[in-house]
Amino acid sequence: MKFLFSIVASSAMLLSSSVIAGSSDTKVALVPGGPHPYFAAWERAGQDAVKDFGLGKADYKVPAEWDLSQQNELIESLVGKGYNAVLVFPGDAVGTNKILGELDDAGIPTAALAGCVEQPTMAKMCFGTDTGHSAYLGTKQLIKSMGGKGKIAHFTGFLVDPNTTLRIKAVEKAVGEAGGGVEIIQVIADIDAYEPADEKINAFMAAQGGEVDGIVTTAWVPAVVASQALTNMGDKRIKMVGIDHDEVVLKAIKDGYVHGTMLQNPYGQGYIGSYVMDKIRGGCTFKSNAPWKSTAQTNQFIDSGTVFVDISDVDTYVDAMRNISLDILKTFEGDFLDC
Amino acid sequence: MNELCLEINSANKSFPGVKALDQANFKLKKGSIHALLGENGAGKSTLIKIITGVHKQDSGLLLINGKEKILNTPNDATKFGISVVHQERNLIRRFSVGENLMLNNLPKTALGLIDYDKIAIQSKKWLEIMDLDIDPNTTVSELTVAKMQLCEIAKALSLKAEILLLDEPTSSLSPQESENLFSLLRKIVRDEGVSIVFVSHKLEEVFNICDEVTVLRDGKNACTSESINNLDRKKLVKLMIGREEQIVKSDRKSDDNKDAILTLTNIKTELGHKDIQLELNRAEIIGLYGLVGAGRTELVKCLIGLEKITAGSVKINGKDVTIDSPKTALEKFKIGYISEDRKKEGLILIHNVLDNTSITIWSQIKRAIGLVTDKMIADKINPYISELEVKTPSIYQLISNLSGGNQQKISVAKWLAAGTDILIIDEPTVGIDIKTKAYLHKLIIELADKGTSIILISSDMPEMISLSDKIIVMKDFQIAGIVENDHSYDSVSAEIMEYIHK
Amino acid sequence: MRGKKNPFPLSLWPAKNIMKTLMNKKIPNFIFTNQFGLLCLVLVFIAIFSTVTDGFTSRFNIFALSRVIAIDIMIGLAMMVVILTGGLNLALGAIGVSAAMFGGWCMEIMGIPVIPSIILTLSMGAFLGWVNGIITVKTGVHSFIVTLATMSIYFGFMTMLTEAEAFRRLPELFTDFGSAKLFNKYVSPLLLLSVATCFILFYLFRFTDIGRKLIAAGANPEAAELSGISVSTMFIHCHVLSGLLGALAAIMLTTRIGAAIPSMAGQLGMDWLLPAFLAPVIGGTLLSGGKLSVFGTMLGAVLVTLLTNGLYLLDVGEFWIRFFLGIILLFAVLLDKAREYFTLKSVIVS
Amino acid sequence: MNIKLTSLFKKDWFGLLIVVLISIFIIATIKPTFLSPFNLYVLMVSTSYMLIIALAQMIIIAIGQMNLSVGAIGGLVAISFSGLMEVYQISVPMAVLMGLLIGVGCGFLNGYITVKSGISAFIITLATLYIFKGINLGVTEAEPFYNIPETVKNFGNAKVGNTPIPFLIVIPIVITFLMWIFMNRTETGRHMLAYGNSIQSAELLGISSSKVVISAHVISGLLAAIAGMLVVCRLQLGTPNIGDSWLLPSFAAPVIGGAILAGGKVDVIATALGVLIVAIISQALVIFKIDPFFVQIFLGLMILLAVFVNRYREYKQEVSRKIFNIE
Repeated sequence: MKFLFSIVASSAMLLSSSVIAGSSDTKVALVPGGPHPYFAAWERAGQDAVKDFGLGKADYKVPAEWDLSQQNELIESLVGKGYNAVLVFPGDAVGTNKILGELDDAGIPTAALAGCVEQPTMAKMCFGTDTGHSAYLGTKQLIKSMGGKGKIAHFTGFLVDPNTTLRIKAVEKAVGEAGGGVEIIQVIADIDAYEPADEKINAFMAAQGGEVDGIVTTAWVPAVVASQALTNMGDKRIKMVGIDHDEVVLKAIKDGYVHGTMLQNPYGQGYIGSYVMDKIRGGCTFKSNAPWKSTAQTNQFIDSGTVFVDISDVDTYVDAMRNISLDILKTFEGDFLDC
Repeated sequence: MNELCLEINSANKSFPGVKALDQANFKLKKGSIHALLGENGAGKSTLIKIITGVHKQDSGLLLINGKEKILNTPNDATKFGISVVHQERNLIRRFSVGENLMLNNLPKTALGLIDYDKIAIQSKKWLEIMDLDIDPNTTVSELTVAKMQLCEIAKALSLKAEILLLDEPTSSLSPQESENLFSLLRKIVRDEGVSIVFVSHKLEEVFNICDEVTVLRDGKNACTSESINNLDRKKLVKLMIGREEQIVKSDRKSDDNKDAILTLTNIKTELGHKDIQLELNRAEIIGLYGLVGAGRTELVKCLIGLEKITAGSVKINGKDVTIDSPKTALEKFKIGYISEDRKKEGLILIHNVLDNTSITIWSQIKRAIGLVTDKMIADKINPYISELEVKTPSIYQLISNLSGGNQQKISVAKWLAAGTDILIIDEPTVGIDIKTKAYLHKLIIELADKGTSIILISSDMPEMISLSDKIIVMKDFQIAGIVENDHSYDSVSAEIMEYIHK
Repeated sequence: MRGKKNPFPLSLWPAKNIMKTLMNKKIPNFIFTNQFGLLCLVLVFIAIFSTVTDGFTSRFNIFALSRVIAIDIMIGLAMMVVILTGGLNLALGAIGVSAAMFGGWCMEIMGIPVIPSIILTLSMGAFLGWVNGIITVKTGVHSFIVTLATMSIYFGFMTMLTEAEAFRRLPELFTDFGSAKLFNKYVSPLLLLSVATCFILFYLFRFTDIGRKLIAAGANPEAAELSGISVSTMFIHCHVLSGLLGALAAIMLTTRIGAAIPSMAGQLGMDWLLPAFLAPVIGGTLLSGGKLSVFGTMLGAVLVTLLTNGLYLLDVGEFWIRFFLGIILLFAVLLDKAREYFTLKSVIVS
Repeated sequence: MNIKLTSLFKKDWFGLLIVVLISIFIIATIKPTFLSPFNLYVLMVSTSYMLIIALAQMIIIAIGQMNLSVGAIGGLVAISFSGLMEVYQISVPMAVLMGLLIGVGCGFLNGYITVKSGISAFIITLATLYIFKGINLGVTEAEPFYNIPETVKNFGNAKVGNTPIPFLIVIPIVITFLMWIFMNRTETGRHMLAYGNSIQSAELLGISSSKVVISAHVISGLLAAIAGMLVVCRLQLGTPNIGDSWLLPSFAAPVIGGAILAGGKVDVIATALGVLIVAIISQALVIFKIDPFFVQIFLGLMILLAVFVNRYREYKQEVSRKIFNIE
């Protein structure tokens, strides 16, 4: 028993020395679906939001595993600890709605970030990359680089990830519009973790490497593993369009193994998301005629922007992302909120 | 020449509720084959356990070659040169013979790896002593039981054993194999200077090879190191079982209304029984007598459905029945079985008196939706607890806290509560104090008088003769003979002995 | 101090016993039982956490806590009934998820109304438990190995049949039950369901013949068989009951999440194994079988969930929680061995 | 000559070798790319660390126990190995050594507590599974370590000369050979098997059970550590969820290889062939585009089948011993 008491006592002191509180009492919790490199940018975005917008707190809290009940348990304990605004990457397009409803009953504003929940929902907004559109653009780029014909393979993320179904449909749509010259020979999903991705992608390359002409990856880890596989094989015949900004992918672009990558804007999502939460808690509400975009899941969608980066502008991608965020921030209050 | 290589004097050992060894002593001359005899419960197995270091004696000395030694673990015994060949073999069945022989100090090559050629050569030496011309690399599981046993003796020799203890060595050997074993034993005593403690219940073998005999009875020495030539079969048997205590003259009127409640006709079982005939009448006590390994408990276990009966018919009250499990035996035919192994098969040690006594009657006394409250149970079993004078602070007392005698009373009370028509009692008074033993005898007779038919298994001759109306003598899984019991000890015991040693 | 009455291993404290002892002022024997120790530990931790962290006693946290406790109790009970036989059920999570997905399929695709779907889900859980029981009993192989194999078989089949697609459009009546709030929004009805199940199981094991036979079969199979109990049937009953309770726990989890999701119990349903072992072992159920405590398991589950929630609130870092639970399980197991050693070693009353 | 052949047939691994050859033949005829250098390379890579994981479990099965924390030890060593190199810039050989030490430490803990407490190793290693995984998560906060030194990364992709054989498989092959020597030619190895066969007769021969159990768990921990580090080289980063999926395959391969879970009978070569069979079947599923989750069902069925076959063989022996042969 003594062992447990010592832990409790020491952590109590830790509590008092938390981050210096800003003027407003908004405490935002940024909660991803599980541990994943994409969300690393949220941590910095939260800290910048506290500095720039004077928030009480904007902390990035990660569930130990990709498991909806663990995400729910974490969110519930965070609310218990005093966080009064929650930005969440939905662990499940419908499942997460349940807890968002309960948070709303407790007067806590919530929003879906980087992935949307299906309507009807209590989430104030869905702010993220239009993943469907982004996958569509990426596939178009791939088809262009393949000269309009050939066989492609599509590697994508967890089946529980709400964006996965959007991405699969978007790739099919883009291939459909290519006039029949292009055909999807295999879709490998549920491999957004390193061990399964490594096993499945290499097995695929070994078995079907010869027949495939192009690869589109719409999830971070498969993009990294596929770029690595192509680099190892030294194969420049197979064209590939990746996603996100992992150095392995960027290096492969520079070395010419990968045609390009579709950037999303995790930093902007975290930064502007926290800003919006503070505004909502400050009493602002969304305009009835706000210029919402709509996707298959929701019609309260705000696009955090996506940009295709290839060998030409691979070194300047950081500024590209930053500019997009600043544009959105400048016009956000005017377009969307009346306070 | 004949100084003593192993000596135990005035050893005492008692277990909860019973005194297993009372001033027992044992003297083994160097280079001799010494028989250790005694019926079940005579303390023979306890003495063996002390010699082999499994148990430590409460008091008394153990001397090896004249020097006192303390054996804390079986390992110490091996170190001091005492090796044992148990009934259930101690060889590693999946290893080769050679490896088994040399396992505790395997010869190594220069690199520190096992050198199997050296093993073969070195083990060959020991195998030849035992006239075993088998290739040391064959795995043990391919050998016959006899060869396995000879390997085990070879292993004991390789461990430089001076004293070799053979526990019922011929129980699964054919007569021809036994003969081969005996000639080898004589050879190794002569050539290797080994002395042998020979434990067996087959008296003809004892006369065949042993020089001296020690007999135990009720934990005391009936005789110590008696030379074999001034003993004959009759005298030896008398030493083993001759007790002059008066036989409880039961005033059971032998009413001769013979309505057979249970009849077995030419029964064969999966375990090897052959043409078993048995007829149990109402309110009759039949005794099943036989030495260890005669197949009595096995027969009863087939009867209550634990093992399969392969041929023959079982009739209850004249009707043909098949009993497939103890559950059917109890619920359909009201047959109960009090096991000989109280601790493992009779009682649940971590549960209390209430549960253990009522385990057989829960389904009988349950009310709507299976309700069985403690109070309902207490009302049903308390009369039996008091009737049997079980000494326990409360019915919630854990069984493991009761004495051996009280535990046995509970395992009887359990079946009394169930109200069985046929009750099979297996070795009821082994390791029980004299007072409780007499009490249990009186109880068994009362039960029979009240109409319960009883099959009594016991290797305690006086108990058998005082209680049973008819005694069936079993030998090697068959019926050797049936003795009508007129309760006169000498004539009946002689007749039984006649069948046993036919 | 030999108490006047050493309680039946199962009972927390029959009412009349407490009244009697209070009257003659002797310390009730129940003080020494494991369950009382647990109760004190739970109260101590509630006191600590409510003082140290402010959010602990908030309505939202209590409600959330009540839901997690409800599900952990059910999972603990489902494993307890198999530990009773001296065995283990590794496939508990897989059975729960497969049953819940089957239920989701019934409700969403087949449009079967809620109540019949729940009954179908429970019977699917019972069936999968029955399969575990039959294989274990017929082959005599230790139930750990059988359930290790069936865990991956059940989970594999479930994922193949549903192509790992969640059933998201479940009827409102079903999903609302998960977020309904009672006692002015402090407690979830799921907790009442779990506590009710505890009482039912307490009644079964304490006051019925089947229950007593199950415990006897677990304690000493040979003695039970010879006393007219069909031990193999009893073991199969335990596995069926375990499957049933596992399915019930999965239904409660589905109402809470609002959707039947293949990954609700983690990879191969293995996330359930920690709470499933912790609650019964802490609660005093002997791992060697034959002794169980229903309320002990309940208190074990409460203690574990309380600790996890408290550590979350204390900002000790949610990542260290699994480490603490591992330590607690190790201590509980060592305690279990000491307890077993103690009961058999007690003094002989001749 | 035919004595040699018949004794060959009785060996477990001979039957398995036939199964492996036949399955390769079938798949290769249907899909020739199965034998392409790149495919063989991928096959060997996935077999490499699985082989060591199977051996880590096999040695514990040999003494009649089970080690559930194999994956957790592998994961803990993987992140410590990569973490030490990234955060503290520890040199690769030093990091490898420390990784092995952690593995040995975890193994020793498992063995020591099992022996001292007398509780079944299954329960102890279940508790240590969560303890080791807890430390892993606590240290990494579920964030992988990315920048692994180049030498380690290259080793992960390097091939032996221009053959499709990856360096990754060289270590496991050496270890398999060493394990064969250990199990069949060293005294401790034979003592472990004797202990697994029957604890009572082993102790009667003066074999100390604590020495046997602790050394078995230490070796198991060491092998798990090696497997963890190989996976880090392969994935080019140290991610906390390495080892999560190891439990089932670690049992399947030895059991397919004829190991008796009650202890006393394990076959190193047959276990290796068991790993190969699992790898070939998983690879075939990808080629024939069958649902990847079928592998789970396949592993479960194989364990049940193997256990039934062993149980039936034991039952046969038991019955023959019980019958009183009086002829």
